[in-house]
Amino acid sequence: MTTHPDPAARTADATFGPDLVEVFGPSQADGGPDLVQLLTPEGERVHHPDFDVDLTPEELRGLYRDMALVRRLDVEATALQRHGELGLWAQLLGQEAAQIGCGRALAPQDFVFPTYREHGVAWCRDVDPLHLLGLFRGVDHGGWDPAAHGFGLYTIVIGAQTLHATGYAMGLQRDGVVGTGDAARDAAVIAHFGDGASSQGDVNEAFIFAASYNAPVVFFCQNNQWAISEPIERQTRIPLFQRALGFGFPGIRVDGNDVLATLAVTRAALQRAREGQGPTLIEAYTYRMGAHTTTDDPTRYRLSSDVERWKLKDPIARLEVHLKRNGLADAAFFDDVAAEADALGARLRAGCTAMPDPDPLAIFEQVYAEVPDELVAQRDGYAAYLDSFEEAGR
Amino acid sequence: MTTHPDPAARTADATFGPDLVEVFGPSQADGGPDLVQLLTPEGERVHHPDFDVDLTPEELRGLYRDMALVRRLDVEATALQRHGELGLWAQLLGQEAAQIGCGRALAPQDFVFPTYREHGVAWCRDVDPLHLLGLFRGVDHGGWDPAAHGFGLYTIVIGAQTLHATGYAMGLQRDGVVGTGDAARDAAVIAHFGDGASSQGDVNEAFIFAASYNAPVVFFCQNNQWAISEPIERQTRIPLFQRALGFGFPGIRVDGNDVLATLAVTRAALQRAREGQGPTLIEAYTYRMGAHTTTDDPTRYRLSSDVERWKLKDPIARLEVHLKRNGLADAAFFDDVAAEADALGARLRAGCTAMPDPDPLAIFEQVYAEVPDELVAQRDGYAAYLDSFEEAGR
Amino acid sequence: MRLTLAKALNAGLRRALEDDPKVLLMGEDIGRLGGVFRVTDGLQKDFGEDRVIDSPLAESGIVGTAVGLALRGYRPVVEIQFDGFVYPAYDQIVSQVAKMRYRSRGRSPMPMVIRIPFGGGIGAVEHHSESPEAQFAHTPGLKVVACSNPADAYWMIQQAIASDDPVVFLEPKRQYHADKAEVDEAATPPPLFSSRVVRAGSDVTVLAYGPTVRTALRAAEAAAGEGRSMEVVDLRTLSPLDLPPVLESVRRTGRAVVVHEAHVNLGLGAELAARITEECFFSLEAPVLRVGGFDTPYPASRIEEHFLPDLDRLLDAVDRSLAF
Amino acid sequence: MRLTLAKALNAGLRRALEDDPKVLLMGEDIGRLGGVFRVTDGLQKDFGEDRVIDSPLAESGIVGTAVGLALRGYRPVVEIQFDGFVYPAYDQIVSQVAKMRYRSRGRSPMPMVIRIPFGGGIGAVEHHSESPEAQFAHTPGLKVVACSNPADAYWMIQQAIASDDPVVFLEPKRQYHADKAEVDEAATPPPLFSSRVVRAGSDVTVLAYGPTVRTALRAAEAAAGEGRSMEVVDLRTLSPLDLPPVLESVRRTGRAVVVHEAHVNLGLGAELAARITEECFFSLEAPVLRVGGFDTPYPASRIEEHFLPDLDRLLDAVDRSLAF
Ligand SMILES: Cc1ncc(C[n+]2csc(CCOP(=O)(O)OP(=O)(O)O)c2C)c(N)n1
Ligand SMILES: Cc1ncc(C[n+]2csc(CCOP(=O)(O)OP(=O)(O)O)c2C)c(N)n1
Ligand SMILES: [Mg+2]
Ligand SMILES: [Mg+2]
Repeated sequence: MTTHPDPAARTADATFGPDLVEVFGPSQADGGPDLVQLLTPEGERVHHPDFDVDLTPEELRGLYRDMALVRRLDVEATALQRHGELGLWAQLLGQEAAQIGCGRALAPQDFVFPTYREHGVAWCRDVDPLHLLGLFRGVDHGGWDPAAHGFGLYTIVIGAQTLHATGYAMGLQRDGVVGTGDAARDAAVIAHFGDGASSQGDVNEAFIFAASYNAPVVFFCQNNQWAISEPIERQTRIPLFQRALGFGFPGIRVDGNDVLATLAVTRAALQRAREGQGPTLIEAYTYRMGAHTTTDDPTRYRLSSDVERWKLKDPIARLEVHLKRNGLADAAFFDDVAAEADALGARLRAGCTAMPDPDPLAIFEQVYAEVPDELVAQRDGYAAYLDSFEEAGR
Repeated sequence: MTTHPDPAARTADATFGPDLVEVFGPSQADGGPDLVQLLTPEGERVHHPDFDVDLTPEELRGLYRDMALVRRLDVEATALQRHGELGLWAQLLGQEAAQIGCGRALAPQDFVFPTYREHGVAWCRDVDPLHLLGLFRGVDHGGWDPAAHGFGLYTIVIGAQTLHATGYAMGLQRDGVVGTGDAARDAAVIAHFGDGASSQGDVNEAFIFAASYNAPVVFFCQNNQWAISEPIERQTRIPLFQRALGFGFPGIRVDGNDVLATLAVTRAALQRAREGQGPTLIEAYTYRMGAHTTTDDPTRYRLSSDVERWKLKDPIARLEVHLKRNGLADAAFFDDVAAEADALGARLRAGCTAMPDPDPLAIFEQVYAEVPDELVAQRDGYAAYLDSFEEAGR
Repeated sequence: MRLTLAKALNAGLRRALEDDPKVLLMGEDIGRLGGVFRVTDGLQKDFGEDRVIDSPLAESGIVGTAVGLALRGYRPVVEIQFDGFVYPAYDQIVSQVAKMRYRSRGRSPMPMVIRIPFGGGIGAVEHHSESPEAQFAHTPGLKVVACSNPADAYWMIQQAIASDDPVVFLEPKRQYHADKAEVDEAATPPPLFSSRVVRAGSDVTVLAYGPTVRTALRAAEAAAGEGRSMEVVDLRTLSPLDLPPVLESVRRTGRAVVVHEAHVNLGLGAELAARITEECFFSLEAPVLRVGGFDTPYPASRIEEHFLPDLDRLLDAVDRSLAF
Repeated sequence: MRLTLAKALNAGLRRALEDDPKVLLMGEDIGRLGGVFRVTDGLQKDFGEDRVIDSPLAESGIVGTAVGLALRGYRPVVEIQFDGFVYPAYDQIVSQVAKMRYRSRGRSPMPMVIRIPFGGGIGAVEHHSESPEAQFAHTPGLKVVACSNPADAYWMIQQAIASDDPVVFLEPKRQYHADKAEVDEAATPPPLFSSRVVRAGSDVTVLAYGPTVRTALRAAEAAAGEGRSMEVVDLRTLSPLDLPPVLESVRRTGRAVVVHEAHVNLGLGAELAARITEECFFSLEAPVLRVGGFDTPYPASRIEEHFLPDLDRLLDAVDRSLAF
């Protein structure tokens, strides 16, 4: 008879290294020491050893304008939903800097795969906000042309688009537009996703494929601290940007309420990708100031004091202070932007309420390139059925 | 008009830190500096600062015996497949130390979720090898009782079982058998998977759930360098055990051809789990000496020189040398094991060929706890149909 | 007590949690928030985080860990937030949940309930209005039921949880917060896997489930005014089908129309048509007709009412059946 | 040239790769190894690693990245190693691949082929013998075809790749390396989405596809000897169905039997029965009968021949139909 080792026997000195939460800090640690920041919540311009941007006053004003206008867009859309003009709206309130910083880092030839909340990035890609409203109104699933704008359709099934982004990036490699050194030609892809999405298999598979093929894709995670009612701690116990470590590519945490830092970091990551150096994960550390969507009630699961705390880090206010304090924008500029926002609001209200319902027979369109006879018959049958009502109604 | 930042503008000093492949080394680096080893390929006992085992000669001989017998099991099964007695066989050749080291680290109250290749672990859990043969012969999908052996059914859909393991571990937490300090009570779970499986969404989701709930589960990855024809580089560019880093729990690479090191590391990781310290990822660095399965032809995708190189690291040979060189086992012992292996072989051959085909009506059994009338009717109909042939045949 | 369908489910879940300590609820946002439809409202507060478990955002993870919990002896009740989000868990459901008992020769039962709010008509964005039932009903090892009213919801959810087989439990989300109905906690409910004639009639049998039961009842009301007598069967169980009451009815009326929101092609109506024709071939005065979602993806919500089978389309089919 | 089904597919893929530089193959082990069934043998060597892509072991990843490649203008041909491993990719297939054209109003076409070796009878372990076609056929936006012989395989794979719609392409794995048949590279193939009468007959119409076509032909041969004349239709396309030849045949014979390996409940036979009955109500002498895999999980391989519809079970159904 042989004896087997005693399973309960234990080596006193067994160690698996330090607790990683101690090493990396907890996921929800407020920004943390690794946070890249160029503009403090107080509007002070600070410097970072690795990342910086050098923008003209005009460019800075441009970023302010972008953020102010998309916030207005968001406010209008929320109001339109309250008035029954939209079925739903996913607010970006508080995430303007993350989205504009990211959006303005893009080159025309880059391609963006958004979630359902990237209204600010859509803005940077010249997607008419009315198309966004149309989607949430329910007139279509996205009225813009992805190829024309380099901006994919909104994706609601969490995480699915990160794989599409990776595949598209593999396509760029095959098209020979990566690492050629020609700045007008080299292209990269951005995949947006949220902190909650980081738990989906698809997102992790996207990391694996991107690393395996060294695909030119930037994974841009807006960690707004919440996945509906679930806090970031439910998805990860260490800061999310560290997730990339284990997949063998760099991860970085940027202050997502700082448009300059987000711009700097995203720009550099995109450039890395375009040059053929492969994927990067950016965690834009930010906060969802509003509800998850207009149907959500965040008072059920979070403290208003948290929201108050984050108000002090408002992304627009800090750039406004910076511009004013440094004499980079005058009152006329702010008045102009406010007027522009009012005009945008008016345009959205008018455009949205005027949006007609689609033709019922649109149900049958674009299911296939080559439409099967059976579906033609279904369509024709329904058309005749509708006609029968009209006739009856006469 | 506002100007937008020039997307091609780039900050010279942007850095995302060092190339992680340089930091961690490439995935396929031969073992690497982080490899925990206690017995060299030459059979020399070495020491490791963090992990060790202190085994009696009897225990060492027990490990040798286990490995020798499961190798024999594997050889017999392969031969039985060649003779048409099995439909397929997934060989463990070369992975004996990883499996026995792991299997002998288990406490009776622990639970194992295997892939389709853990014949060595099954052995340690007292699963009759004939059940394994039965599965590959096609008489059932696994004839053992998972609960009785603390050993789940083989799982063929890659990665699925890692989530089951995590859920089971969450069950242990709810049962209050984690971290009580009672060694006979505290329990943990092992989830087996391969290097290829590490790319599946399910496996990564299992990491996330395990980390999120701090579940008592040890993820035991046998990196045998190949997923059928795909080399480890296709799945990861850095060593696989580092994957755990990004999920916030420890990962460790152990010499999977070293039964002592595997035992030491697994034992410690299980103990961590039982004590309530959460999940660990173990990468047992090993090599699939045989084909993927008996239908595979590895000459199509790998060099025989690689296989030759790994032969020098044979897990059984090194323990044999160690035992012999240190006078821990005499010739009689080896003769006994050889005889035992012969007896095992004979038993398996006889048992396998004698295995009857199941009753055709077993098709209809255990689909449901409460069998729907429709299915009863299908069953009865088929029974009558079969009878009609018998009658016709009379 | 008079309850909405959502509240009835909540009460049923509460009772199941009380009755059996092995019952666990799992899902996204089901704890603190009480679920996006509030079906689990208050349950985490009363039963704790260990029994009402907010999960990471990963459906395969939820179902896969639920499998492990079931193997450990628990009875997990999983919530999928919306129908369109069940597909990431599809592999775990059809290859693991459905097959576990079979492959283990009964040694590893899989008592699990997968709750799915299903169907359209709520003005939602993409992926929030799907009807995935046929795919699950096609999968042996799973059982599939759909409730259509508060009283059934209350009892059926408890019965599903008590079942030792895995049950896909479909909840007509459109009716979560619609009319209240009386739920008698002292009643003796019919068996879970049984269909029920909810309105007697003699000219044509209409088979409905979930959200279309109400449509069918309204259609029957309207038809009655015009002298056509529709019998309405609430199928309740989609897999297994409970055919006897269906066949009995069709043999009487000679005509059947099936109505569901799922695509017609290979929807439940296909199986019902095939079975009814097989069993009642000589009683049928007309082929079994099907009214359902068209064979297109679910459209944008502003025209979803055209996609969904409504009272008029159902009556039209009834007329066509009668005209045969 | 005389080719096996696997070699015919290989030749068809080769020609597609030659004809269109946008065609890519993706999958597990398809490169160096040439696929576990050798269907892609030699293609990576000739077309390079950028066009014949060995992927990480993750089906959702494969299909999901293929979606991205298609959005970039490529025409990905994805191999799923075995039928039972398509489910991890199910979400990407039904929610993304199937819907991309629709949701983008035609702006983002999704020309993708998903090749799946399907069906049983090869003595395999679990999850290697599934017949998942009904689930895909139920999904609008996808097209589903099944080849049954080398010549069709050669042409159909090329036609599927040339199609601007996503096609689930089912290959009867049991016949990969079975009999060779003549493949005429200069022939003009019938359209992809067409069914074909492969044996004329007058007493009963048998509808088959993929692996059961051969069973049906053999049964017809056997039946002929006993004086029963079976017409056999190889459906070839499962979604859309090509009903005209089917209906024409059934109107003539008055009887139909559908045979497939998939579970009977909600299998293709259900839809065919429903449609045929709807369209040929007054021509039918008997209800459409269905022969298929039982409504149980796929059993252990030693008894799989009992699960699979064989010549005898088909003939038995034909007899029952004729006896009606
Ligand atoms: C696969 C899937 N599961 C569930 C949902 C429902 N859902 C929509 S948004 C959301 C939370 C997402 O959180 P996060 O990824 O952090 O993004 P955020 O909404 O905060 O921007 C959930 C659970 C979904 N859309 N898709
Ligand atoms: C989901 C899924 N996809 C594909 C397969 C086919 N398959 C079986 S084993 C295998 C390779 C597994 O490699 P690895 O995880 O390294 O384990 P190993 O076989 O080397 O032990 C593949 C692709 C499968 N079983 N399941
Ligand atoms: Mg979030
Ligand atoms: Mg391997």
